[in-house]
Amino acid sequence: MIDKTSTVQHAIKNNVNAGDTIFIGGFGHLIPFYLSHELIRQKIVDLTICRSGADILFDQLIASEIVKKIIFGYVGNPTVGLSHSFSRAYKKKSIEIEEWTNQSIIMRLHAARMGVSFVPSKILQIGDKPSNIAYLKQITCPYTGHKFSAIPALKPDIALIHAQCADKYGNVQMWGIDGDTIEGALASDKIIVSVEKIISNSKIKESPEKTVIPSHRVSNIIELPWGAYPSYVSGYYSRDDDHYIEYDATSRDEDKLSSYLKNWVHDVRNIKEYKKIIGNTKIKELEEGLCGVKNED
Amino acid sequence: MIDKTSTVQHAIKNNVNAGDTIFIGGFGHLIPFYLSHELIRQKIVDLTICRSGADILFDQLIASEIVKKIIFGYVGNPTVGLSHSFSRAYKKKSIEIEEWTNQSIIMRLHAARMGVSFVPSKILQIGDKPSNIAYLKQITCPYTGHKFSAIPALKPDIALIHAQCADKYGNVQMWGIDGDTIEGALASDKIIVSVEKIISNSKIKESPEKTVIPSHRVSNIIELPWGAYPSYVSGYYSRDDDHYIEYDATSRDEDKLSSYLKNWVHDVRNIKEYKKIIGNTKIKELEEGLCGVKNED
Amino acid sequence: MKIDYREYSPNKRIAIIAASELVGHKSCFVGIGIPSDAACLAKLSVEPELNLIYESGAIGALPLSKSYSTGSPSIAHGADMITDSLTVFSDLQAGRIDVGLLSAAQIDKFGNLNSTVIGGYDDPKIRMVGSGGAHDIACLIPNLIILMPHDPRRFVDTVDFATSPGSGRDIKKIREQLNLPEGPSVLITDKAKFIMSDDGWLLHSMLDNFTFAEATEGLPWSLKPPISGPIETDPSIISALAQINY
Amino acid sequence: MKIDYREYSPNKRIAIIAASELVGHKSCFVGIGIPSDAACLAKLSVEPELNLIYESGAIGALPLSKSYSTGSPSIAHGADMITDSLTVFSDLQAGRIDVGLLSAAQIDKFGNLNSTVIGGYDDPKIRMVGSGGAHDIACLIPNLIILMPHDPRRFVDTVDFATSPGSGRDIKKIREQLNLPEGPSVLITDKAKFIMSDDGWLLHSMLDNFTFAEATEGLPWSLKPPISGPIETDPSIISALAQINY
Repeated sequence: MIDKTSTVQHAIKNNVNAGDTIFIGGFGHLIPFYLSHELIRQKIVDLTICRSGADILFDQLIASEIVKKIIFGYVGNPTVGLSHSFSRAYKKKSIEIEEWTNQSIIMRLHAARMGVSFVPSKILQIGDKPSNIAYLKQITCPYTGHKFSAIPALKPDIALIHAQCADKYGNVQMWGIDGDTIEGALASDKIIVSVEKIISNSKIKESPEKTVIPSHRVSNIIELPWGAYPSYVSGYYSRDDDHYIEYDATSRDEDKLSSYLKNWVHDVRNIKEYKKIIGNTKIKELEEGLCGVKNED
Repeated sequence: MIDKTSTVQHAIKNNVNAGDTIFIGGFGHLIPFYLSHELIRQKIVDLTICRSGADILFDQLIASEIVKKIIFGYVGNPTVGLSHSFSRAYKKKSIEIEEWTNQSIIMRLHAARMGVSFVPSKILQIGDKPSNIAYLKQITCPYTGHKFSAIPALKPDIALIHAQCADKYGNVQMWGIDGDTIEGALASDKIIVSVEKIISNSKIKESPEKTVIPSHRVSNIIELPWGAYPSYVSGYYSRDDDHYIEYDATSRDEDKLSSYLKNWVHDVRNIKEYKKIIGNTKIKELEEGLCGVKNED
Repeated sequence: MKIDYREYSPNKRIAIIAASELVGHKSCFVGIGIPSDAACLAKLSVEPELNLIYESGAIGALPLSKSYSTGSPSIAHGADMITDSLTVFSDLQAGRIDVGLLSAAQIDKFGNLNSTVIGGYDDPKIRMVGSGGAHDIACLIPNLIILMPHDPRRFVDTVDFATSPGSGRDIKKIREQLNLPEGPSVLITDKAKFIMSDDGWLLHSMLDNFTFAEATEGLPWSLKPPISGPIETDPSIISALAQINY
Repeated sequence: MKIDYREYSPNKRIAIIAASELVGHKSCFVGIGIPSDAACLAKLSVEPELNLIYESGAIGALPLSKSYSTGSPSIAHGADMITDSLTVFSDLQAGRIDVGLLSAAQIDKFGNLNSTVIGGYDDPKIRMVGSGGAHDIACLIPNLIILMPHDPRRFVDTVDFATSPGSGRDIKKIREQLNLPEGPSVLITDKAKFIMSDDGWLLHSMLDNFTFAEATEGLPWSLKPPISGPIETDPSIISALAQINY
């Protein structure tokens, strides 16, 4: 089998092109911050980014002016507030949007994953939401005569995701909250995965039920411990809620946000430096603050 | 929370009615033999039974003349040969059939599970298969103009499945090969589950990723160790291939089959007797013959 | 037991009233914030059977500390099952989840909820987070309860954008044609409970010691006195409050 | 290395020829029996990259002992991943699996396969097991290889029932209109390899030391001498045979 391990630089450079549609994994849990920051560092532009519920990673990508369009169900800073970079870009009309709902984004990915061009759904037929999507069509069930919205497939060019572990061949293991991460990955043409830890293939075979993406679907595997910070990884470290809260104030102010991005993205040369910026105190606190979600590794 | 543990007699009596459509779980692995045999013992008739790939349990239910109709993708004795009781009933026209394919049965259950009345698929548009299903309709994608078969939802009244373990509230844990078992269970209105072992709720919460059906969907839980014999349970016992091979000769002959059913079904008063008929030698052999699929319990 | 509701913060009062509404339900689709708090409170008191279902895929958890995201560690911790969002939304669409709780930035007379924009969609004063799962829940859940802090700016005659569709005579007719459930039936504020009618919200009942003027202050809808006596709260709900840290 | 193919049983000869055909493929949809054996043999020799995918949901296994069911313990054992059948069939429909291997009771000139009935559908001489996943694979897989023991009764001009659709001029046209792949392109018996043309199967090549008469004996199709020299087998395939116990 081919060794698919790589560096974050090579994996992004060799697989992502300007203009690509990128699914970004992580639903509260397992958000691929470090891996996606590489898009900013490499200034890969005109991107369309998509997922159901998007948090501050989307805000950072938008603020970095590499995003042409977002396809989403939610974009904000959960509980804390709005995505200020998104709001600014939206008002300046410097970003295109395609606004769905969480369920419809997931069903769009699901249609692509199942290899069909649409699936029927009961949602998006009333209220003002259907008008968000000018091209949305209805379909009638040939058996019952019931009307459904036709949810069109969304097949991203590439998915960027973070998981607990993988072997070097690309068998990816994940546990804890998934949301639409696996759906989005399997819907995409290519998949790049950063993991907390690369483990042996024999370890993978000990619990094949934990494997969520098979090796033949994966383009590259990169070991990036703490790569999901400030989100969290079940079994490794907890969520830094404070970071999210502070980001609200930071992202309201474009100058402050520039400094933040310089510090947390542009100037970071490798994952060790990222961990250094997080700092030992915080690292210890988040390792201990797992809320009992135990390390099954 | 409600204690949903029950006896096999009560669970079947209280939940299954003559004329019901029943999804029967198990794909090579985890076939609910003992639980489904109770349908025969209680003589619950006019049943429609369904699943994608069906093996000798279907043959036994058909031979017992409680089945009005089968909805299936495959019915046989894998590798060994045909389902002789099915063949006989088919030729006598004493059974109705609705013959699909494995993928289309799974997609039918999936449509029901997703709460829609159909899903589009590329299959069942060429060859002689589409003519099996007189009412099968096509649908055109409103976005691409592509033609698909419209796979109608199949929503069983009840699912009978076997799993490794559950707590008394009905949180069901399963690992190893699933096939369409979970899909079929979640598609059904009611779910009855037999398990090798009832475990504590705190044990369930230790690995929530293994839970495949949440408590509020389950009607009854029954502890039936060896209830999946002669199929197998990962982590508990292996498949009795010999039993399947011998069943071929047995089921070719209606008299032999009657004795078999008397011995293995009608005369069996409880799961301990079932285990006794299997016999200690066989039990030891199958417990040791797990092929390395380890017991994670 | 006489309960002095004014002892409790507005958000806690909402959770107290909402907990009573959850009696008899087995599964509840909950979002983070007051909805999650209300469902936890019910499970700890009057409805121990209630299974909390989060759109992140966590089922059966009982988060007793503040959670920021529906995918937070506190939501995963203590879950009986962690599945994916597709499964949860599929269960929702299949009518397998009994009741849902929603909140929003704006609510109108017919229970339409807005979490998208204040102002025009293309030229908004405030661009908000969007639907998330709110539209989906409002379309699909058989029993929908809306929780809103009594902040008059958030109560309007017609929402700027109907993210999550409401109910009432006209919308119900369309819902029927589409085989969708009836939509929001109960609205809970920190002072009162309202129920949906063909003509919009009716004041159903108020917390003890709150006046009609207080319960309707600043609400733009024409409301008549409550059709029922004061809201009754099972004392176990009040006792359970102590177990929740928010 | 000179290989004496007659040393091997017919089923092993099929697996030997089929293994060569799997070179260059990364993922293979396999059923139990000769298809599984052939794929294992390829993985052990000429195509170590090949990921075996069973419809039961097991991926990455390498079953070296006889398996009776696609859900057998031997299939689960050693898997890199166990997912559900929906995922595997979805990958198939999405064109994410490279190659498939099928066998059947009957095959005809255009590669239609029958595993449903011998005789009429409503009044059959033999009622067989039905499609299983065979129809689905034949409709959807980008590269389809058919494996058939050379038993003349199983080779017919037109199958009694086309469970799994074939290819050739007319069917290919319909497949194109439906956005389906071309259908079966290769047929392997225990004596020869055939390839699909607009007009049906052509004899492509034969195993060394097998004659044209042997390779076509009892086949009802009009066949011309092979268009290519003897089938070449990488010696590693022969060496790998020893590792498989069937």
